[in-house]
Amino acid sequence: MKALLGIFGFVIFAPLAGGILCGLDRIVTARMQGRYGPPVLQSFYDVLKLFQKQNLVVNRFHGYFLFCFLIFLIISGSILYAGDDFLMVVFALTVADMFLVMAAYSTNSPYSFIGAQRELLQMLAVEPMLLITGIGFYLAAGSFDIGHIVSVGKPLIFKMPGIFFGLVYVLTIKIRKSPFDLSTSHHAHQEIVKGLTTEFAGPTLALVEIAHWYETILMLSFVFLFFASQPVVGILLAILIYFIEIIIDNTNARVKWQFTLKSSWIVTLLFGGINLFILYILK
Amino acid sequence: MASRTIIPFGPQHPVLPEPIHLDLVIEDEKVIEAVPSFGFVHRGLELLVGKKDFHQMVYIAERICGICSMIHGMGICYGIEHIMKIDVPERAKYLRVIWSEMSRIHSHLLWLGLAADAAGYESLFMHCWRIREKLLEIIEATTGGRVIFGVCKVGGTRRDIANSDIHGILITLKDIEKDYQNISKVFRDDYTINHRFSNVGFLSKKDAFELGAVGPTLRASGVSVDMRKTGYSAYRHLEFEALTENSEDCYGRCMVRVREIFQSFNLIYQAAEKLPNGPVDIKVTGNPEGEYFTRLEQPRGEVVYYIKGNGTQNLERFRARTPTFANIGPLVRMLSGCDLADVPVIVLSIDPCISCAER
Amino acid sequence: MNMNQEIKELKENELISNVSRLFKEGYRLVQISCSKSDKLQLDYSFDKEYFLLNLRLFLSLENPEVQSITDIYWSAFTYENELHDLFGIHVREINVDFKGNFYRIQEDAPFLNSDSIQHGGKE
Amino acid sequence: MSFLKKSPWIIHYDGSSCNGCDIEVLACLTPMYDVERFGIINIGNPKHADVLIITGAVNSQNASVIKTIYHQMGDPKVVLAVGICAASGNFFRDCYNIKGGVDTVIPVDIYVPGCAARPEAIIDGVVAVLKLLEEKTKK
Amino acid sequence: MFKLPVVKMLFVVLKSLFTGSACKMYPVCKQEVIKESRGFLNIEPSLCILCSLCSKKCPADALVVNREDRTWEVDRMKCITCGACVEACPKKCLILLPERAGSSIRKQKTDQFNIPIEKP
Amino acid sequence: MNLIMFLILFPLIPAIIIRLIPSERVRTSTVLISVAIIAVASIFLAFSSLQSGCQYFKLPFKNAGTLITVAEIVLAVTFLFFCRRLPFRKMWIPVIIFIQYIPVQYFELSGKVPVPVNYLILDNLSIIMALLIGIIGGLITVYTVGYMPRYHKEHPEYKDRTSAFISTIFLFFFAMFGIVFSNSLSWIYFFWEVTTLCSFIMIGYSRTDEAVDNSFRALWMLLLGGMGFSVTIVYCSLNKSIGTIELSQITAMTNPMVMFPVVLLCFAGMNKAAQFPFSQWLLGAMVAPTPSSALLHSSTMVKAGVYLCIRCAPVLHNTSSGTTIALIGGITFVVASAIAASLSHGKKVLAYSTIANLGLIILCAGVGSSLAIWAALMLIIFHAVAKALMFLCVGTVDQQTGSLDIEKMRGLISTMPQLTLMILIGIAGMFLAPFGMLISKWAVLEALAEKNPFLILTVVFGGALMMFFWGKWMGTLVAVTGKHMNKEKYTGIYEWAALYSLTILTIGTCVLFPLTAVYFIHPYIMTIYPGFIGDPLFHHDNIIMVLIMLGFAIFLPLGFLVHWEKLHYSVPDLGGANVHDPERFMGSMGESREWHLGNYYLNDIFNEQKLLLPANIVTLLIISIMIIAVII
Repeated sequence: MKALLGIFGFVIFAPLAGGILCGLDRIVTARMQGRYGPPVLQSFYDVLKLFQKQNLVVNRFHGYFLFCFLIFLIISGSILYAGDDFLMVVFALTVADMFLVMAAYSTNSPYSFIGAQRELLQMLAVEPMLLITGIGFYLAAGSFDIGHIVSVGKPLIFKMPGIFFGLVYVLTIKIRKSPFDLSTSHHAHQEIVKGLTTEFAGPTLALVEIAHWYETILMLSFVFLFFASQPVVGILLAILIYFIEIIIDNTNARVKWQFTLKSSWIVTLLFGGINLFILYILK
Repeated sequence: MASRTIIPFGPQHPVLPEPIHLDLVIEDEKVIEAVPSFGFVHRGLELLVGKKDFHQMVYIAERICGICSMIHGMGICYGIEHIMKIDVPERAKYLRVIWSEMSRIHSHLLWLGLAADAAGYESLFMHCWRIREKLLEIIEATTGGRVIFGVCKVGGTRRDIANSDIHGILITLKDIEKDYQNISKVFRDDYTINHRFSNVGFLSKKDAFELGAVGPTLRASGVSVDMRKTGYSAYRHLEFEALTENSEDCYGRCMVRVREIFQSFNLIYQAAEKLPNGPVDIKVTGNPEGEYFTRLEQPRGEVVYYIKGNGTQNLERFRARTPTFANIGPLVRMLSGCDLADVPVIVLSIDPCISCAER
Repeated sequence: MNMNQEIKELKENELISNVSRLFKEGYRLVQISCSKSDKLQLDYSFDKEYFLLNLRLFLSLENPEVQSITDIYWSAFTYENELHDLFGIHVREINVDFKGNFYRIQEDAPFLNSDSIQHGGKE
Repeated sequence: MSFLKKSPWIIHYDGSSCNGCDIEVLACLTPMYDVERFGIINIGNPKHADVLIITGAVNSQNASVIKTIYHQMGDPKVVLAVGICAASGNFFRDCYNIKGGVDTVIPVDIYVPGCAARPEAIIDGVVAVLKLLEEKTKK
Repeated sequence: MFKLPVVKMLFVVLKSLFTGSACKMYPVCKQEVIKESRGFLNIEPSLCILCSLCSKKCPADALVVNREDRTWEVDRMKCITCGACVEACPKKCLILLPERAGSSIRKQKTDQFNIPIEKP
Repeated sequence: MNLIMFLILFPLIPAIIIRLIPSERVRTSTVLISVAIIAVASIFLAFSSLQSGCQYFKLPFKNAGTLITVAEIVLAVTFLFFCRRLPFRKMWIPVIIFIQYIPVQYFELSGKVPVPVNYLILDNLSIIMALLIGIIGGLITVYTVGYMPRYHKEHPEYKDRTSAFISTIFLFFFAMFGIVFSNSLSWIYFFWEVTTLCSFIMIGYSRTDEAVDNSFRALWMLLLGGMGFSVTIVYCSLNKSIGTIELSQITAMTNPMVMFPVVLLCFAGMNKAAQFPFSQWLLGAMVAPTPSSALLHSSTMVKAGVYLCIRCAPVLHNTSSGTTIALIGGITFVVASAIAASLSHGKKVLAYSTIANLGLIILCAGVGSSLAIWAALMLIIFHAVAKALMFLCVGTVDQQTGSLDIEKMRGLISTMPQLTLMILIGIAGMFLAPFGMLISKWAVLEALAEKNPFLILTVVFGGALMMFFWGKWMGTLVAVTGKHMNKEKYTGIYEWAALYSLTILTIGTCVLFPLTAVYFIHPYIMTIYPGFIGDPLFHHDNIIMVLIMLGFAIFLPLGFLVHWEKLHYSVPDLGGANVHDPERFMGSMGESREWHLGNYYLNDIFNEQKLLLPANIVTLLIISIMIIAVII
């Protein structure tokens, strides 16, 4: 029952929270750039507008793939909020991302193709760290079950600071922020136009936006898990982490894929690996 | 087992404010071959000499390019004055220097912003342009236009800066310079900027010279060529050095521009200090007859105008060889072997002004 | 100021030897331009330490043709393609030959057909 | 209720302009003018864009590009011609390679005058566009 | 590897976050008018003598002077506000104002002025 | 018992029939009937003895040992016969044969080898393997019947020896059934060498220089593995504290002396499973016709290797040797995945992915805990099914388009929709949640999490790389190029039959994996680890989640059938440089030019040449150290 409640809450409230968070993000970003910025609800306006636009497609496959992308992202979040296996969350997330990549591939257009390649590279960069996070939770909390991880008395951050750092590092990739917004970015001043979303227009693009909200909330939930024993602090810290991501976004240029891949793997190996080692010894 | 990707890059492309097209052949994001294409902005305005008289040609020359408009206008005036042996009043010369240095600052700030944007550094882009806007206000207050200056005319300048205003302008400029100081440090030291600019678009000193690169592109490869050193207008009375960098890459080109902005501020201060009193223009009678190659230093580099008059109201030939045009050869050379992500950075590193290049 | 410039008239067959001599002496290619009067006047401008040296050639209006200097100055292809597109000058052996598609103008050689100015206006 | 006017995404294409208007269009995005207040993003991709901003006149080569971009945009869409080159071709209309204003290839909804058009003028144009967009969606 | 002044941008960014935006808020606030700005060509019809020097000097052919109808027209969609006409006008009846012309849905936006016959 | 003997010996009958009667009709019908019989027999075997735990069988007749010895000698002579035309500088290959056969034969003939009591074993592991061999191998054989004539039509330069090929396949079945049901090391050794012989014949099928080269490389590498057996047998005979050559007894011992033979057996297993540094033979096997690759990679040959390692797993559990073996598996997993990421040749990618997956299985075997074995068995099942499907699909694509290059498969979904869907299912089965491999990977991670965090690093990085290259491939397939020309119609009935069956099997194994786990795997693990109480994955709603995802994955494709209203078709964004043909753009030189897309292969980082040598050296070092350490 509790699990159902969690799933229900996630499906309903995650896009709302994610949308407002994105709106705030845009205001804060604008202020950091000396601009005034859009209204808070701008993200919702954007998505609603996209639903009113013509559904312009190259072929009818990518709409389907994007729909799957959204579904699996929701499934991934639902597993998390139902308190199930952490690894399963990551795997479902991978499936979701894979559908996004396939959607971009299926359009068979140069820019979205390169975007898809880069998205694959980003997944390559991110996935080890996410799995290591799961294993870290297992070693620190004794279970892969999120329900169990949440119920551990002390904040897990003290046991796994290295993994936390690694996760925050790759979080930048996942929530598509500079310096790692390789495959697509919100403001498309990029060498590959809009990357893998180049060919998505109108309602299909709206799906991507909504999925992005879900993804943001999901990623911040990962952060939250480190502070799960103090929910209020956890939420505040998750928001703080998001704020830090915004700052990083605004103080870094976009780097190249080589750097993204190498640095995130090194961080994963170094911080994640060493942290795992210590956890293993302590156990 | 890499496989090739052949894609078009532009003409409509978000990182390129102006249309330029490249056929890119890439392999794992490594550019194997890049063939540029032109003509999206080609208007053919050099032929307008047949329709417009030489006074009107000044307006047209200013609209070769909106960013370099001041020096385009100045170049054609300078050439015609030379042919007609007009001696421009000293004050006009100093005013021209002040405005052309302002135009250099605004152009370089614009470039810095665009380069940051091409590297995906949106906030830096915004801050560069925020500072630039302040300067544009001064430009507008003194010339009447934000981007098209429209102050040069044959025989002097069209407007004067009142001596009483100069003090206020200098104070504002110093404010701007202070503000800019922070930004320049970001360009100099920021890690990701270094990552994106260093060792990208390598152009050796020898190549740069032989391929006929001009302006910051040439100077970043360690060749000290700055047409202002020929001493046109009031430059002969001012102290400055041609700035060079030895890193021979995009970072060097960026640093040359970063430092030139300070130099330009300095030149404006010097010129304002030395600004003589007197008229700003003299009356021009008669028509030009003869030919002259004018060479000036634009923000983007050396510009060459060939002006040929035949004694009528209309010039016989007006040709502008703009810096971007000269930098296309080096650009093609730089592009081979770079990463796809570097393409916009490299293209921007020559500060392309396509409407200049194609006229 | 005129000391900074010099114009040297050449015959067509002297061009390559002169250009390669200048290349060896360390001149930088500044520009190649053309203007049309009763003949086509080609200017090859070179620079060395702020001294501008122009090599000037005259070509006839009928089937103008000139040898490319891209073997010496690699980047001269831009100028030479421009000459081809705007003036209809056939430049032999350009290293990067756009074959008349440098500017992709609808009419051929607008500068050569001087009357194109008159019907140029399109309201 | 039309959300189009709350979030018009623009694509900017530089025809044969002198850059003057282009940098002013860009300046609109920057701190002093910041059109993101109206939800405007320079999206740079015709498939996502609602407003096509064209500066400069049309020449024989970029006519097809402008047409392509226009046709790749999804309905409803509007075209904003910025600067007098985009309206009439300026004095370049006498040049051999210029076809004339933007309306020679695609229908234009709003013209913004100026050489170069001031950012304020462009913002005025954008505001006019927002009204027009609402009318277009109602149809 | 990481140079310390990576903090520089942080400083710039945080400063602008807390000092508020540099935005002029144009349509909400009124535009600040710089009086030297070349924005809008205007005529004092009473002074005009229909000499049509202005239209001859105009590089953009934006001005049409019709002596028969006694009208002076400017096409705002052609005028480049360069000021050539202002300089050419013998009667100093043309003036460049700092305001600017508004946008229009038509390609031509002609302002026509009738020139009164009466001359002082 | 009789059923086992039947399964082992029956394949010899069709092998001989097909070899002797060259008629194509006889061949086809023989194949179909035999395959049906084998499949039915193995299924029947499975159902009859699934719940009966581990059973051992003695032989009803006495002279079985002698029989095998004679057979081994015949085999050795056959090997030498094949080596007769070798150039002098390759004469060390026969030397290997001598070195490994002479001691064993000496010991066996002189009666020093202990005589095993139980010659045959039947437990759930054998049953799983038998099912894989019987069903998947059978389907591949059916495919072969349709494939070979077309193969020869395409390659008229090769001599048509289809009969020999198919009879070799049946010989292969004979050997494989022999391996999985034998309990005596000398028997396994014999069957082991038969598989070597079969793969040698298959690889050299086309008799081109390359094929012959590769076949000899396979021969010596595999013989090197066989050496592990001969030494083991000799050691077990000499060492009185072991004193048996029964595999079940050896793996049940707690005697530290047993470590040496077990490590040697694992060495043989890793060799056959093409782990680094012995991976080259499997790659060389690519020259053979596709069915043989499918056979080698999916259900037979390489699976024999991992089968042996899993048999040894209980001994390896919690030992340093086990960890070392796991490490080799882990290194193989990462490096092979990395190399696969840098390749575009379809079959090579498949080969490296096989090596990588086998590495994962070896890793599990090396860890040897109950959950690890659970994962290993799951991996074996899913890998066999999906890999067979992939190979057959790719072979079909190759026949229709004439290319194995992944790049050339761009837009295959437009030209070959059914086949593409099958490949997609195959690929999804290889790595994507909620399909099979993912469940196994999950289990691997959970198994390693409590055992060894270092090996986990290899798994997570290897897994990410695996996702990268499969993702690339999937994407390439689904790109819709708009060229609608159905190229599938030339595929024959046998091929379709095999492909559809395998597709259904792939999905079926995924959907039914809880049943597989409960009825096949748990009983087996309980025989080794009596304390095993079902696997920890089954708590909470994990199964439900997986099944929900699976449901989505299977039923969402129906979305294709729904025709979306109000779609407006447009052309790709080419930066405004579009021309009328959407496949072309306006190039720089003023001519329209075709745009072209090619995947990334990250050659700077992952490079076959760059990675192979260090990986081989490192693994070779590790193996040497391990063996030396065990001896000491």
